[in-house]
Amino acid sequence: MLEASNLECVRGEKSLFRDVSFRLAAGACLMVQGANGSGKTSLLRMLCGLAQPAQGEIRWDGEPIRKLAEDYRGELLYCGHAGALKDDLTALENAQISATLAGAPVAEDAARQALRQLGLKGREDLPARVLSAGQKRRVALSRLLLEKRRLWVLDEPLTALDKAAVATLCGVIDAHLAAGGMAVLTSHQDLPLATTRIEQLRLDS
Amino acid sequence: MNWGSASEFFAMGGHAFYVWGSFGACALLMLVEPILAKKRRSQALIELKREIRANQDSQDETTS
Amino acid sequence: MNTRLSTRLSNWFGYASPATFYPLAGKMIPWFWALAAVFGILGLYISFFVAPTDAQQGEGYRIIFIHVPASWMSMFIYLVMAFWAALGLGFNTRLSGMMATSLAPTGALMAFLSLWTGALWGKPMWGTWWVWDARLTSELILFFLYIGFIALQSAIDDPRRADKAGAVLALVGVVNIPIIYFSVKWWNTLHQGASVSLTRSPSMAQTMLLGMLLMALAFWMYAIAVSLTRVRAIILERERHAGWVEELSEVQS
Amino acid sequence: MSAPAGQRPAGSTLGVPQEGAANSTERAQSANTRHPLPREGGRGDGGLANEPSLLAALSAVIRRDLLLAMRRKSDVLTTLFFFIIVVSLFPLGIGPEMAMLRQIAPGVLWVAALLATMLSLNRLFAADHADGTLEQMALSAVPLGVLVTGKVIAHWLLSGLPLALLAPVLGLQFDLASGSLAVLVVSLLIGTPVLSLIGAVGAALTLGVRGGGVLVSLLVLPLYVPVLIFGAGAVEADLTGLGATAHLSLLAAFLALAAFFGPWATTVALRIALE
Repeated sequence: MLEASNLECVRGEKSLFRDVSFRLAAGACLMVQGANGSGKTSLLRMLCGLAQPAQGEIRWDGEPIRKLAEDYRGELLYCGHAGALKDDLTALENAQISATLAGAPVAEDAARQALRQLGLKGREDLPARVLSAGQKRRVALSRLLLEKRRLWVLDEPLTALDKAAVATLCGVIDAHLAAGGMAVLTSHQDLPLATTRIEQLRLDS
Repeated sequence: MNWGSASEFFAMGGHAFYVWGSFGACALLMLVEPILAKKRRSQALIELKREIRANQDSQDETTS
Repeated sequence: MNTRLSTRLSNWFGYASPATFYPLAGKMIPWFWALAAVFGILGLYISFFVAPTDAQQGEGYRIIFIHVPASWMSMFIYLVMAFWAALGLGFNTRLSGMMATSLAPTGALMAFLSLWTGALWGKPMWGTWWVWDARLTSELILFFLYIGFIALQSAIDDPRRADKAGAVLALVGVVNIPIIYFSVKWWNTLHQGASVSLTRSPSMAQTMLLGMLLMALAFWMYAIAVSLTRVRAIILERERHAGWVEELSEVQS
Repeated sequence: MSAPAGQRPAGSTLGVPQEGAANSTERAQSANTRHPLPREGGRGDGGLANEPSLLAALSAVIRRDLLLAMRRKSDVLTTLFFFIIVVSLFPLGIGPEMAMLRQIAPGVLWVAALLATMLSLNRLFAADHADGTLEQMALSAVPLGVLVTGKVIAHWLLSGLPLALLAPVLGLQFDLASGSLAVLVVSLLIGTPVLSLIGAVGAALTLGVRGGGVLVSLLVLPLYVPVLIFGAGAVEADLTGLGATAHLSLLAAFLALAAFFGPWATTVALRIALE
């Protein structure tokens, strides 16, 4: 279970948000909403432990995430604005290498399977340089299928994706939640999820 | 006492340039540094006041 | 309970401290100036009027009364700076980062003075402005380390990141300074370079030591006074949106 | 659970705190682990932090960086040619007397090696920072220090090692005897990893900072002084017939020290840069 209590985010000298608290249990999904610059990405980076909150605490299964360090990171998958792809590597190499760097190496077959599932059949061995923005995004999202993590933190996962890909992605997220996973998402578009356990968090006020 | 006269003192046995060069540079820098530090503080104060006044002005406009 | 205590402690360090420290520093600064003046006058009196003329070096040796204290202070300030930096990194205290930032220019000044006076001393003694003496060379590298610290901090816009990055650099520097010093010393002995050595009769050495100590105390008090002045400026710059700053009498007037 | 909960999501009422995951029948498929997901993969019973996977991650980083360098060879070659050109310029500036050249050879080769290493330092983390890979590394279940060590080793393999292998050829330009050439290679082999390790700290500190490229040399070059002294000193000691063992063992001591502290400091600096 992911818990956040009284988080405050300070950027420069400005306080972006304060007193943000929530609990996220297994199988539930948190949609973070807010205008540009309201601190959505900052909150997500905080939840990952990349940034420290100015106030408050984030706990995973009751333990502060700072204390858990690698144990927490082993439960976590973060997908940010940058896709962490190397232009000079093929889609397949990118998928395999990022899984290995995350600490969960995958076999080539599994990686090919995941890329195919995301509609990249036939492009597995092309360098990422020649892929379109949407295709790159799909390669980046293949990590969702390859790394077995309980908590997904996805920052604008729908950016550059077409309708079919959005549907696929929603199916993947639904399956994850149904299996007892958790997800924290930001999105400017509507996310047609099947699950009913969606909680909203607004950062504006 | 080492010195017979003031001129002897300033001559430093022929090493005036080196001795006074050292002590002079030291005195000069140790005067300049605190002045710069104080200036930095007064600069910060001026900016602060300006900012506060600007905030007050904009508040007055919204209330009136 | 425990975590609540630690957050309260870090709150105290992190927020209350600059607010309480700012007026406190303001009250302390004149005292340190007074101490610096007293020690300085005493030290200068000894270095010019009590200490006798040197048999070999004539009057030129009097430079030692500022050269040695400046060298001492340049090293000491680096240690103090690294201490504050480490404290800031370890406990996330904001004031200690500001202290480290405000000490760096004074440390660089001391290192520069040490090099300057070293050169002016070297010319009449060895006939050249610069010798690759172990101590002078290490002092030069220490000066570079200060410059690096200041350059790094001024290149980073976010003050908290600047504090932390500076802290890592200062700590790496502190580990390296002894290694650099001994390497340079070894290199110096291998190349039979010149070395500053002073052998004096015990009574002479004692007067000199007293003079250097008094001057070092004066430099020390000066460094405290000037860095406190600077840290007050830094506090105002960084905390300008904190409520307590707007309530200060010097801001109100 | 005394912790204050602000907005309590509707979904969380289903999940019992703490062991909630295991209680749910729906999620009891993998009862042997606390991991509720059916796709059970590389992560076993929480025992990820065992040695084989750390080594696997280390070698994966090294292989990745080497692979990337192979796909873009010009970066590595630029550094090498810089080294060659700088070293070749010295005789032109100083004059062709062999006795003089022999005397300055160790210093020239070592200073050129320092500068060439500096040149490649900027690229060490910049690309990974720009495309988000560094963030993913910081979030990996593998300790960041291990991944950083891998990157530093790869940096050495791509900058220090080629320099060390190229140095004897350049040493011939300076009329060094074969014994001195061997000492030069050994000193570079031991010394250049230290340069990579210290340089990584500087590169991490200046990551994404204004004027980072120039700044990193300002930060790092003073710290290179001991390596320069003992690296060049080793060759010089051999030239004067004193034997280079003492110098080389001190260099090795520096290497041990840098290998111990370097990755740790780099990790701290990287986390600061990412925040």
